[in-house]
Amino acid sequence: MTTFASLRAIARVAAAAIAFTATPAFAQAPKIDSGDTAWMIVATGIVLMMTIPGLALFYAGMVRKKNILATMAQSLAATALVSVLWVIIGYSLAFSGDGALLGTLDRMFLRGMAIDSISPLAKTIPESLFMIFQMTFAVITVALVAGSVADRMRFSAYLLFTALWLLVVYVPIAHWVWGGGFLGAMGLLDFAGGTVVHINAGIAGLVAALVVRARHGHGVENHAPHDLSLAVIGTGLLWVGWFGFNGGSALGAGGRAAYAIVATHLAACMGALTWMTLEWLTRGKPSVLGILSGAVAGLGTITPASGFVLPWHGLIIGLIAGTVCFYACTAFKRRCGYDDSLDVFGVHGVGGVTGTLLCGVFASAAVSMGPDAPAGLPGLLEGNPHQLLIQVYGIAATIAWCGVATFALLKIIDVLTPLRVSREHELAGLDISLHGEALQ
Amino acid sequence: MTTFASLRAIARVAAAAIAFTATPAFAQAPKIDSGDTAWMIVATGIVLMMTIPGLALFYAGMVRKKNILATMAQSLAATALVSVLWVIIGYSLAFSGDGALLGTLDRMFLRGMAIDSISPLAKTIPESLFMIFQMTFAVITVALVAGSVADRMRFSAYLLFTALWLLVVYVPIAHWVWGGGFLGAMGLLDFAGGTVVHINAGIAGLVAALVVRARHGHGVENHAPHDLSLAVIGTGLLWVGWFGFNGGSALGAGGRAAYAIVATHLAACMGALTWMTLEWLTRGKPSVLGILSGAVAGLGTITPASGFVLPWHGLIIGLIAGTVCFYACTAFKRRCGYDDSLDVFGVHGVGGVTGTLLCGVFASAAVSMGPDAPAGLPGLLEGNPHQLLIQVYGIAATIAWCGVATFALLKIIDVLTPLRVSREHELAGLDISLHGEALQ
Amino acid sequence: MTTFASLRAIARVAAAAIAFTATPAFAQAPKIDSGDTAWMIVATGIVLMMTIPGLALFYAGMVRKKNILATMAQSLAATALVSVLWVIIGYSLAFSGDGALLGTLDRMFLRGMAIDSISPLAKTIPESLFMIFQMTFAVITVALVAGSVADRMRFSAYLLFTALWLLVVYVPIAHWVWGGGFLGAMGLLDFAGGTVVHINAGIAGLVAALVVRARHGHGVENHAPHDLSLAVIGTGLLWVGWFGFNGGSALGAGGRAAYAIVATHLAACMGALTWMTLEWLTRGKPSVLGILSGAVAGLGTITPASGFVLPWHGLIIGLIAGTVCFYACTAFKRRCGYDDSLDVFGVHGVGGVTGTLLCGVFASAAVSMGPDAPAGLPGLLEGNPHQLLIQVYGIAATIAWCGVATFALLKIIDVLTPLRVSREHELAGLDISLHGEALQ
Amino acid sequence: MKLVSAIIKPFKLDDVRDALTQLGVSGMTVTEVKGYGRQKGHKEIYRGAEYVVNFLPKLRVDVAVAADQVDKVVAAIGSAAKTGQIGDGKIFVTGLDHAVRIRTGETDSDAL
Amino acid sequence: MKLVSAIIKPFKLDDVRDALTQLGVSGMTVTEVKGYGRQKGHKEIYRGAEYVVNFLPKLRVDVAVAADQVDKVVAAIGSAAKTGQIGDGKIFVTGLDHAVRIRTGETDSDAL
Amino acid sequence: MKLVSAIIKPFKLDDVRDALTQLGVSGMTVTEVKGYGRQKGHKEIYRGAEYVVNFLPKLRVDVAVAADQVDKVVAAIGSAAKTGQIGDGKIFVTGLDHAVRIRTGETDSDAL
Ligand SMILES: Nc1ncnc2c1ncn2[C@@H]1O[C@H](COP(=O)(O)OP(=O)(O)O)[C@@H](O)[C@H]1O
Ligand SMILES: Nc1ncnc2c1ncn2[C@@H]1O[C@H](COP(=O)(O)OP(=O)(O)O)[C@@H](O)[C@H]1O
Ligand SMILES: Nc1ncnc2c1ncn2[C@@H]1O[C@H](COP(=O)(O)OP(=O)(O)O)[C@@H](O)[C@H]1O
Repeated sequence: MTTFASLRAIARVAAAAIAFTATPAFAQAPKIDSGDTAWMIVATGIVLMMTIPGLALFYAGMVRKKNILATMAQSLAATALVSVLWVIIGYSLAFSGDGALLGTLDRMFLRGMAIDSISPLAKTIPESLFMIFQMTFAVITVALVAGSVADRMRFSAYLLFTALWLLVVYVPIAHWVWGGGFLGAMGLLDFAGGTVVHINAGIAGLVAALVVRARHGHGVENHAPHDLSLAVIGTGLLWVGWFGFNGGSALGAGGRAAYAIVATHLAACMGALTWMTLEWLTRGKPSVLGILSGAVAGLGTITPASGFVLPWHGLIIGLIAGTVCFYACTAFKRRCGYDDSLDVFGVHGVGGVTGTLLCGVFASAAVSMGPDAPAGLPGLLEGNPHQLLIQVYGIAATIAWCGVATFALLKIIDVLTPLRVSREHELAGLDISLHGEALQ
Repeated sequence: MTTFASLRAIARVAAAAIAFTATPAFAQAPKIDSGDTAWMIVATGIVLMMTIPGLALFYAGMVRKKNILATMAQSLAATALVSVLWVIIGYSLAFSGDGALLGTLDRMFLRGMAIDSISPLAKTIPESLFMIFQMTFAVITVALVAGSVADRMRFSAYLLFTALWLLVVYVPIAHWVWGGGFLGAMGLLDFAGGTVVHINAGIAGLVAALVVRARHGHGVENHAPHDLSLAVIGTGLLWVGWFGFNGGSALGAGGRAAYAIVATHLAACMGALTWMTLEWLTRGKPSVLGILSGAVAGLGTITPASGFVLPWHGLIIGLIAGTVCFYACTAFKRRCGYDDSLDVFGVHGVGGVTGTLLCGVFASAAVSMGPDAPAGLPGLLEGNPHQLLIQVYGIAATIAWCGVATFALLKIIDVLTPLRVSREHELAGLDISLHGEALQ
Repeated sequence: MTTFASLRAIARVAAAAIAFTATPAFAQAPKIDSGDTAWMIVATGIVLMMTIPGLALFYAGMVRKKNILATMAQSLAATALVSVLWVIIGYSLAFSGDGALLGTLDRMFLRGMAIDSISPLAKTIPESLFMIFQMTFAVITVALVAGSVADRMRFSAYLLFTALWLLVVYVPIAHWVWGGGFLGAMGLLDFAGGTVVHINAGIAGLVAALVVRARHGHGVENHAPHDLSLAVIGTGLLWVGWFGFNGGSALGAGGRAAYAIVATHLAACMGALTWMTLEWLTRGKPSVLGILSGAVAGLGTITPASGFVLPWHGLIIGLIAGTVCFYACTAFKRRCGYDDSLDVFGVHGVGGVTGTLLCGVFASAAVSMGPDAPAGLPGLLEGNPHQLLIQVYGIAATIAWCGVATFALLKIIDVLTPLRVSREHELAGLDISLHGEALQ
Repeated sequence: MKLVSAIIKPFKLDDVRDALTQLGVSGMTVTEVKGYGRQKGHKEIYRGAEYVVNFLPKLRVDVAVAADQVDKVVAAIGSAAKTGQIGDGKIFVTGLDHAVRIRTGETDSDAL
Repeated sequence: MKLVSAIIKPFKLDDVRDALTQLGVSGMTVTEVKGYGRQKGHKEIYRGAEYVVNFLPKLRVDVAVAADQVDKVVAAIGSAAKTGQIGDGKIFVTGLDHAVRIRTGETDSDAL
Repeated sequence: MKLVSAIIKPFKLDDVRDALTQLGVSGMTVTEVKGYGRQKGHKEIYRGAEYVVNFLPKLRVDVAVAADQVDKVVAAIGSAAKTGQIGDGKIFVTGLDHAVRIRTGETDSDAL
């Protein structure tokens, strides 16, 4: 493990990259561009669509009939709760000021964000738009976590966890990487959230699955999905929304957004084909669930790299993503025996780590070349091994803080109110027992 | 009730606002901007998506299995029928010419609308785009009404009602407020349709529910939804589409659209959290249906205010919306005993009135400041009580005309063809009896 | 049938139109415009959404419960497989170089497509964006074909067919019409894919239905859809996505895109109303399936004409589309007795031919007037009968090549691996027998 | 004791339930079934293919009753479920040797 | 009269119905059920968790017939539903005291 | 032979199945049903309308057993399905004249 000291050097080396990740246009004078704004408004909308209804459907489509509505309720409530906390304090702590560890309180309740304010982090769109675009990232990251404890977590405990985890885990890490914090300053390359979003959600999911423990009948009873067609709808919307997620992280409508979208789409396609093939070979039949899982694995894995690599790299990254995540969700998970119900760790955690590393490998200077990085940001293949080191450090920092803090939060919450429903409620189903509703 | 006379004065005071609501760019020379056009094309698409499949799903997800397809058929048919009538005559009567009560016939069949025509009401996009954007508003308003008479109205009567209501109720009111009519001229602030869309649909829904009378077994039999997951998908699409609805009403891609979208999203979130909390307290369990209803209540209520208030006002407006609509749909409705099946009145009618009033309270000059309103348009809190008076007048005018005309139309139609299916058909379900289909 | 020779003349006459179809901006210097780019990114996203989840839902909603997942799997796999092949070689063969029959290999693996490359075929957006926009067209065309052999084709054979058909049928025809090939050079007017997409898919579907033969119990057993609500969601997303499909084919955000979208929407509406009316008259009840089919018929039929005709022409074209396709899918199909499960031929084949002809009839010079076509491109009604001749030739060429090649491919594949599942698997359902999954 | 199983048209369930509660029958079990019989479903033309829907949705209502109540129950169901049109359904009566209320262990008529 | 209840594999329904109509049996009632038995479902690996699907989809076909027809009916169903593989299902025959056609009030064999 | 039909609370299925397999009962058939009885569903307030949900989801478990096994089976189901709360359900026992295993044609007790 590299020491902080030794990294100072690297930081200098990678100086050019400072604050880059989030600001494609440092030099140019801030001015709202209607085209960039048009694209970012839409990107915001479709990233919101990734969570509601996208993720709500994706997750609900993988659970049993009796838990479908409760699963959707988690995505809905997380969206509402996270958004409100984001404008109250989250955005301010994450994206105002450039402290190494945390931002300032200057933007609490959006204070001082005028109709024509522009953030130094996004020079061609209104700051209010940058704020809500980033909000949609916080929303889906928090919502992703719930998948690992599906079918058994109490709704009240979930809400409490959602609020605390956003502020204690997501907000600081978002600041570290994108808000002017130490990881961004160090030159960590994470275009749209390999560390902030996917590793973060994946590790939190794993910890939660271990703390809350396995579902009744795990590995014995049939927990097959009730209506996978919901998951197909969800995956379709996630896929399209991911264009806004990765393409929108270019913060404008130009060649880089287009490049990111092509790489993203190709990774999804190769991920799907790879998982499908491996399952066909090992299980004898390619399942729709497998195709969906592979696509999402590809999408999650390409995320950090999407705006730094060449489009066709998406093919390679998708291939690797499909392979690694397939084994993480099957052989590996079975060996370990933890019950990550919807494979938040296997897909997002493992995919996030893989993608953040591959970003350090494939990063191509030509793609990131710009006013702030005249030379562009090369990766291992272009002769910059340092970058890989920085990526490893960023991954380690994220895992460490997310793991520890998530564990602590869950233990604290468990003291205040049980994390898990009663056995009777679990058997009867969360829909009826938590929400007093059920699919007829 | 203020008299027309006394309002003359106010009209003069509010002169600056004339025609403003719909034209953010009076002064500037008309020129098509690709960024504004890009955003408005997308806004049009996602507002259409609000109705099909959004509203179709939202409504179908709240009815019993036997009526799911018939409910969807209403949204589909309304979309087709309203769109055709809109290009034939609706748009022309609503948005060409500035008569106090009605427009002209100049644009019948889009006559004279060249590929580069620009409407004085939208200076930076093609008129054909402005026309279809407004079309999607007419479509969803008409489609919303059907929810109050779900499970019992005949399809043929519904089609007849749809056509007549569009022309007799929606078109004139749209002209009054946005097309150059007397309410707009008077300075009524209605950014995206508190009066034109929500009060209009809510009042028409209430009248229809009373005229068509309650469903068989109302308040006795179990009318719980068959598959609420459809309503979750619908709400997600409505939510995202609302960005186009309110953000698109800025008619361009800039700070005001971003502001409107942030306010809109926050109102939806607070509405959802509020309704969820109140239901949790009163019923013991927070239902998914409640979360959805709260979100839609927040969205409907912020609509008229979205482009006139500060983003964080969305939090307050959402809180009020969730509270008021919750009681309107439960305690109040139960006391009154009318059968507004899917709460068109409780959510849209009540929410529309609330939002139109709150717009007059929270309107912040800074948001609307522009070429046409150099001083901006302040509300009560910024020391302009007149505005609230104008809002009250606008609400009253809308309720009066909509209420009377809707009642008259339904009575007339009932003479031509029964509004309601037979008891046998109602029990057997509308899907099989009206459309000869059913979910298996 | 006109001879190639005699057509030389026509070609000269229509010279002005050369390469036009795909390049609205020949003269102007290539420069990336943020507004056009914003719109085209979104158009790409929503056209992808047409296939996943749009088409997946539209098709799955029309099959029986036991085949829902398998039907969705086809759309998913086609998306992934076609996309990968497109970047490897498809795009290059279709859109690089202007050979009469096929393009070049210059763009294999996107070679030489820099972040700021611009295609001569789309002068204001990045080439990588033009490439992925065209990719989404290839994806949906291939995915459409599967509908005609739903409920009985083996997944492995389907994948093989998908890959081969893309390269042997779609890619060449796309080049002929849009990539600089002989049909475009001749002046064929096909704005968004009457020949390339709809006739192509329709003819391939018909041939496949004949080769694979009818489903067990066809015309005797009840093959009614299990859950039409899925088809409603799918149609809604297809409809909205079609704005990107036809509006995006203007390759920029301006008056022409708006015109195309209005015409598209009107055709969908009239198609739906027409089919609904005809079914009401002939069957006694208007089915939701009929409304959906009519809308899609209108959308498919307007596609080639959308950017060449006046908006209100959409009303006439939709009316004709609804009528012609209704009879093609009912009386005509019943008489012929082939089993085109989901009416790919009846809707897309017949609609595509109708629309490509009507485009030659209604084309209005004013709409296409531009740097490359100073005089615009008139159709029959504006006194240019030649155009209709060219349209006929384009249709004939497409049908001929697609018919022959599709037949040959299926016969070859059948030798390698059976096209059809066993009777037992067909009865048990494809979900469980091919994918080892099923809706519970 | 007897077990009365009635196959009825779905929309008749409320009427049947009301008729039974009139008689003081405190419970019943309802199953969704598909019925094949003389009642031929509407001739359907789906996507151009013509066929007869011959499995129609019905409900099966099972009621366990004391032997002396059977006739009353059968009569009540019969009149409540009747529309007079083909497809109204059937009532089947079979012998019931033994009944137990799981909660209490009570048996036979006490269990109903 | 007798009530014949057969538990069959779903995709055999058409064959069974045809076999019964051959015998002039004019009606039947079908219920979707889940069967547990010797036939152990395919070993499933879902999301890495391995388990056996032991409740498999089956159809239950109920046919009320006159006593003298029972053997023919049982034989017909038996051969129509047979694949020879484990899980083909069972045929159960129970006594039927009484039958009523709701529409007409006809009873017993006239009701079938 | 006898046919034991138990109406149980859905979440008790696993317990009942385990209890039966304990006894070496090799098969059963399960049907989703809706039950009406003393157990009145939760008072629901849906969209402001108040009503009682009186048809509650239950499972019907059918087990054909040899006559001498009936008591053991009934007892096993009774204790496995019991929560002691209202709505636990019923167990009905009816006579079974005849049973056939479709696959082999074996009859009666050999068929089970
Ligand atoms: N022999 C039978 N065994 C079991 N169920 C039957 C039998 N005959 C009819 N049924 C059931 O009764 C229902 C109605 O019977 P049908 O012949 O259609 O009309 P009707 O009740 O007027 O004679 C059928 O749908 C089927 O569910
Ligand atoms: N004892 C039983 N009681 C009721 N149903 C049974 C019984 N045994 C089996 N079944 C039903 O018969 C079906 C087939 O039985 P199974 O033992 O799997 O194969 P086989 O019919 O070849 O013996 C089971 O799925 C179940 O529905
Ligand atoms: N007379 C009856 N005939 C058939 N099923 C019955 C009868 N009475 C009750 N049941 C079934 O048993 C279930 C439980 O009965 P209920 O009276 O609610 O509680 P308990 O079993 O504690 O007496 C009911 O939901 C219903 O399915």
